[in-house]
Amino acid sequence: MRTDRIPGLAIVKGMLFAVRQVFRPNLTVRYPEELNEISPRHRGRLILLYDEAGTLKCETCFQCAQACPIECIDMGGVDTRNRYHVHWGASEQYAERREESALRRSGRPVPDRTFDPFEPVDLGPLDEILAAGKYKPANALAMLESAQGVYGHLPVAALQHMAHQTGADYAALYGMATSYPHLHFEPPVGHIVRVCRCTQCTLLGGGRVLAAFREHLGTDVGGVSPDGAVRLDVTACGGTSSGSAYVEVDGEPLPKSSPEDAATIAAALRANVPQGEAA
Amino acid sequence: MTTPREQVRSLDDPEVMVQTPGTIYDTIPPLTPRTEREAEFYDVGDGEMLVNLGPQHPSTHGVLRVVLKIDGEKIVDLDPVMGYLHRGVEKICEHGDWHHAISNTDPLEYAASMFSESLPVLSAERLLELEVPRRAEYIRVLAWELNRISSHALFIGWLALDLGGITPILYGFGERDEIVEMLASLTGQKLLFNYMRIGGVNGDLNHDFLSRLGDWMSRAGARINDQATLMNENEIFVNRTKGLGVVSREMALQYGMSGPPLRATGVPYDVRRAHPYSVYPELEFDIPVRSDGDSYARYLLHVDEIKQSLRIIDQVLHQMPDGPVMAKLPRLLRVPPGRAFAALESPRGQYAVYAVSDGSDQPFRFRIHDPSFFNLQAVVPLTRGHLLADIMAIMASLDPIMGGIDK
Amino acid sequence: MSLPILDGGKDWPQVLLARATEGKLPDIEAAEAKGAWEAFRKATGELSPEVVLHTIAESGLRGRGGAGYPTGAKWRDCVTQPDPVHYVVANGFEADPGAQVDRTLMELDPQAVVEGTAIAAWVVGAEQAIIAVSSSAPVAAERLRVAVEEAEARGYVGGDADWRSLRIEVREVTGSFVVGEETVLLRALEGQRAQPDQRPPHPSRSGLWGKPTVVNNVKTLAAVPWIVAHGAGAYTSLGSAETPGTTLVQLGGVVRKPGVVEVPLGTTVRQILDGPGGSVQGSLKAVLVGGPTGGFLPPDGLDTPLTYEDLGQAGAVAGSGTLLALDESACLVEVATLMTRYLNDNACGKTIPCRIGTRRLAELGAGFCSGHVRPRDAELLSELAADVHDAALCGLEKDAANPLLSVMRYFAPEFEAHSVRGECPAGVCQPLSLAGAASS
Amino acid sequence: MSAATTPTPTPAGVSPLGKVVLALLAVVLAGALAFFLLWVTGVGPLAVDWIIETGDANIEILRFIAAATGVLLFTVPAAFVIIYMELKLIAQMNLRVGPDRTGPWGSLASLMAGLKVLSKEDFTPRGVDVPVYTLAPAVVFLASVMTLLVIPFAPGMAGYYMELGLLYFFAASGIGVVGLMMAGWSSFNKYSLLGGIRAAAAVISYELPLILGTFGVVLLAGTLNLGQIVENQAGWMWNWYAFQQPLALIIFFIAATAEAGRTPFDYTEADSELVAGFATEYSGMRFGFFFFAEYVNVFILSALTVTLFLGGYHTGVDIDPILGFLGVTTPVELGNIDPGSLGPWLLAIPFLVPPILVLAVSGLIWMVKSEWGIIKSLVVGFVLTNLLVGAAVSFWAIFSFEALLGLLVFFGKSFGLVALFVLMRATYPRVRIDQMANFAWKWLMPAALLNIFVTAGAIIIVREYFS
Repeated sequence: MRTDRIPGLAIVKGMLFAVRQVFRPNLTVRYPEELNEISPRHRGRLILLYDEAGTLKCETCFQCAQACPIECIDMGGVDTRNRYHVHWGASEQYAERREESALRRSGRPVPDRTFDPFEPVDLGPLDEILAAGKYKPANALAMLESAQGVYGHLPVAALQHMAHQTGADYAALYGMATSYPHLHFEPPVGHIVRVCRCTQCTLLGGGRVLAAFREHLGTDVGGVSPDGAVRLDVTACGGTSSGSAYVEVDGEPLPKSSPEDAATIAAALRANVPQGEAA
Repeated sequence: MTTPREQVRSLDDPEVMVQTPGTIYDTIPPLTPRTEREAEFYDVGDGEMLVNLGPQHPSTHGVLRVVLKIDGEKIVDLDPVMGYLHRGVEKICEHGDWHHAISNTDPLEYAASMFSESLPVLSAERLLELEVPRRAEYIRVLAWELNRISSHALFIGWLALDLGGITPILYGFGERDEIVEMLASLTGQKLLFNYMRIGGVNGDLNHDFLSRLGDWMSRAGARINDQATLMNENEIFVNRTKGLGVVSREMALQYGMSGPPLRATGVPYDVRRAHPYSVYPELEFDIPVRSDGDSYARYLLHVDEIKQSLRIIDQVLHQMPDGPVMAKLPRLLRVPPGRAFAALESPRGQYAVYAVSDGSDQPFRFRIHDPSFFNLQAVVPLTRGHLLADIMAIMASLDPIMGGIDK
Repeated sequence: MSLPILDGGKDWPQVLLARATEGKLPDIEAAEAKGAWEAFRKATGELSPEVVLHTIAESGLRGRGGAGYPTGAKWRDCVTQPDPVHYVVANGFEADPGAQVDRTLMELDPQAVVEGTAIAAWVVGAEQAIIAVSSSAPVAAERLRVAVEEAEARGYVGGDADWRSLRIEVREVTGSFVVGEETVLLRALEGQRAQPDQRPPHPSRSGLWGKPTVVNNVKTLAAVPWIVAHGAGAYTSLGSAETPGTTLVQLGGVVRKPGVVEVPLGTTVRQILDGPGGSVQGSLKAVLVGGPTGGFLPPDGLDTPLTYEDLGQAGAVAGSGTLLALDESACLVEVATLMTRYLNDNACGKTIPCRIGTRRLAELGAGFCSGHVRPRDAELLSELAADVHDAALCGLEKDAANPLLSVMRYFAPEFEAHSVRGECPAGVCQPLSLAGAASS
Repeated sequence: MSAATTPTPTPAGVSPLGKVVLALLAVVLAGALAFFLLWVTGVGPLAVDWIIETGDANIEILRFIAAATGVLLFTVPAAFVIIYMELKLIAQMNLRVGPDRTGPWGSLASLMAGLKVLSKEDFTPRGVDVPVYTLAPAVVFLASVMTLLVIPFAPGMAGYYMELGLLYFFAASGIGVVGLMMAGWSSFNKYSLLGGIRAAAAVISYELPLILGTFGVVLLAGTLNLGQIVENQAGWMWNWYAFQQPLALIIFFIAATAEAGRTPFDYTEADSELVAGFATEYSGMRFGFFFFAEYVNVFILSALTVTLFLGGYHTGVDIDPILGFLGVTTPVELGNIDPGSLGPWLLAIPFLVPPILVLAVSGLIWMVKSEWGIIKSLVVGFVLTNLLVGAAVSFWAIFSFEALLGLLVFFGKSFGLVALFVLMRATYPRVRIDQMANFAWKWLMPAALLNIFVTAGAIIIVREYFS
């Protein structure tokens, strides 16, 4: 034992020092009562980011939101087919996220139509449909179809009401509706143009006719033109088309179809001129 | 010549089969030894026993396994096994662009990530011959030195904890938390800062950071002095570390050690002085050096270095110029082809990178030189013949970080 | 809207369309006169379910839905399940908009389909059977319902005795192309989101509502009564060795006589085109076999017999059983791209490679059409196609890349024409503005 | 469910409290009935006589059994108190708060730890020598508990006044180490083997100085009976053997820390080297036994030090002269102080003593809980003092004043020493095993022998020349 100085002195000094520490204020932050204030530059918060090119890094495909066990993922935005998706999951993950849209708070101008105030809809008939479906999410498809039968389309208010009543998550219902082409979200339209996309019609130039319609109606297949006049949809000719692609406008098939005809028809329909004169 | 794959004998080979459990001394005999050193290590004499220290062990500073051949308490021989934390960071860096390399090298030295993340930054700037604004240089030095103090505070706490004292580690963490909270207000993160950018830093000093720095400077290093009073003269601590794991000058240089373990043997090598980078030449600070090279000297060295870092921080705060914190960079950064070796002095030694660029936006090769990789290798000669409890003291004093070693 | 029935070759047997009476609404008396429900009476009367299952297995009957899984094995797998509740689903949902093969069969001989379903349910011990029909074929659905009512009237099904208490229900399903897939159809019938499930477990183990379910194409079930009536040996003598029996094929495109014809498996594409099809008007450029997920065969490839294996090697697929003859006026690259774009629009989006992969394939194809071609595009296309194929969760994704791949395989010069010389041999391609593809 | 009929509050079954009351009622009725029957048939009185008679016959055994159960029951709460004290003290020294969630100021933390350990599954790993493995914790725990039997807590209140009390003490505590080695050997794990062997090495090198250290006291006291040793230390503080045997105290204390495996020498379960030493493979209540045994050991060794060196339950203040000064003439036997004889001072007691006590207690609370503010600590202090005084007075009423005072003093000293152990744990690193061994042989043993010679010599000289 090195004893160039009194052997025990340093140890005793250490012990006295430790005893003195007892009376100094302790450093612990008692978590639930006292909160450590987070610096403004804190990077731990889940906020949607844009990549360098300015496009959304996320396609709001919902897979992560549905997979999240504690439903803490709060997401909203527009998908590649320009259809808005809705919010999902509890947003009280961070105490200060009381407001509805994390995106609006993140200061990024993202069209968030879902949270535009949707006009109320008479929910009477919907309640009967729900009662018929015994409020079971398993019969969601049947209920959605009958709801569309009643309202002509699936209004947001109806979907919200159905979500609350059946307990199914709003996004699940919304996702269900988007996976069936015959269910629509846009209000019923005046005119419907249906183009056959079978291989026979494609061979006869169906692709170019459809492209022309897309261009002039300003929407993709299954969508409605911005002014809400015309819906572009799909039909099946069963391989009987001959000469040119099979196109139906408001139910009656066109004798022949070509990209130029498509342009004129689209323009006419949008101008809401009865189909007769346009042909 | 049978490849190693064929040498592996299947488990139902009777010779490899585990004898009936219950006898404490049976061990699964290793594969047929590949090298003669392994052969000599694995034939266990009578009275000797093979013990696994790690990979899941309370005091191996990360995931390191050391196979000890012990005779009672005495360590006859040891064979460290590393690679448990290996993720192939160098290869990953080749697939991301230079900006990705920053966040890839962040977790290498996780106790002081400001240094390991500066590797791609310094090497890219050297290849680009980019002139970094002076204010950014000063902010970098400030961030480095703060991180160095927090890392040293951790080191002292770990050393005491490995020797059994449970109070110094708390004081260490008290000091470290204050510094790390401060850096969080500057960089946004507490452990892996991701603050350095090629051409500067991520954000300028803000009021929140400066106010915290101000009131911390007033009682800077107070808690580390608390640790020192508890440990410096404490006979038990001194006995456990004095004269233990003595590293001679030649051995240190031969093993390529750097940082405190090297300076404890009397070699005054510090990258900030030997190959000056950033604005270090304009700052006065001296390099603490000790001569007896044992664990105790290494511990005292860390305490001295903290004082020097405080001096540097003082000077930096006074000389901080104004101006931008980021240089102008093209959106798609293509680093001109060429090779660059950039080194900096991390709390554990010389952290360096040999970066090769082929002109595209992705580094062609990103060879990382990690100091603890070389320092830890000294453990084998140092602990041979000592007792089981010494391996902790020696390893703790060499302050290895497994993240950096395994890369 | 319905195509004419062509009469097959000289010695081609008539199994499915034996009772195809043109025009007149087939009622049960006429059908019974021609032998309908006789196999059912014979099976339930004299034979035991095990014997019938054995005959079906012996007959080598394979599913006509496109995968070609042996029907006997599928039924046996379902029978052996401990769960008492079983279902039978007849898949009449013809996904390919350009095909009306199943619709023709259901409209002309609904009794065969109902009888086949009844026999299947009897063998498998199912209390309930569903015949799923696409909502775009209301006539077929109506006729099937009539057939079911007549069968109930006859007491074959719908009674209260144990095995006769089978209830057959005809359900009209609406959905996109992917709903034709086995598991997706089950989800649709359950009213869930139309997305495929991981297989195994195959529907024969856990299908509708998680119960063991036998899902067969209507063409497969329609052949069952004939096999039970004529015995397994008679069926194996028809068609080729490893795929006995016949199937319905629809001819279209530039062939002289388009229509639906019953063809024994194994006959070559050339025999079908020249025989019932009345050979091709003008010069034949390629034959598309199998609808949107099928593949293009070059003129010299017409000798490939119509079996699952040979078509597979040739890069095509039985699919919806359509044969489209193309002449020089068609630009294969453009058609293949549009077919891929159609598949992408109709994909359910469950797996990333299918939702994003097919879209990128379409964009690459459009790139070729419009001439904006990057150096590694061809290589990238084949690589991406392989990835989409490997990550397939359902049939659509597995064959999504067939069109483009087969065009690259057999019509490489056409690709070079587009990419290198930037002009289209068929003079069809202008810069094709695929709405999504070009602009992103 | 129609709203028309007014829903009568049907009793939804008896409320839980009701159930408890009913049960108690049943028990009481049964007891009364049994008593009535016994009394009526005349069997009752006979049984009572028989019980009294056999009781007298072997009162010794009954007393021993009572003492043993009392001791056993006492150790567990003592261990809880010590664990809580250690958690709290070390926390304060580390500038931490320590447990403060379970119970006021986290006081139930150790109790919760005990329950948690109780509820964990004690899993027996494969390849373990099962009989030895299961017996080890029992041996360790019993060894440390048995030793409490002989320690005199208060005058007349020791488990059993044995003639060879000290010898019994060392014999019992020796078994503990055997338990450690059993645990180390049987759990088929190299680390626990090392832990077990280290425990053996420690015993060899520290048991001797521990025992030799006490020889000085034994020589002075002339007896091994702990009760007698404490009696010898009555009166003023300097009668304590500590002042006559300072070196022995130091040797004994250091050897005691090694014996208990406390911090400078806690190599048996050195967590940074041997993971958890001999207790690595134990879980659930078995680990709990080791854990309790360690803390009971600490308490016992500090109790023994107090008994041998610090005057057991004596206050160290000779009460008689003070009473004389106060005008109380008759030699006062603390038990029956005649209030009248106190004279004017009698008034002082009701007015001075309570405020002083309250201020003292609340001062203590205020120091520990600085953020509570003065008023709150005063209130809490007041409540606490009332409780303490109440408990003390009631204890006094039951036993006697000396016993009460003795007990308080004894516990004060013992827990003071335990606090010293805890303080050492907070500030010391661990000593290496070879340093520990040669420190024992090269320093403690010679010192102990020297002390024995010196004491023996002194006794002879004093007896020969002065008496």
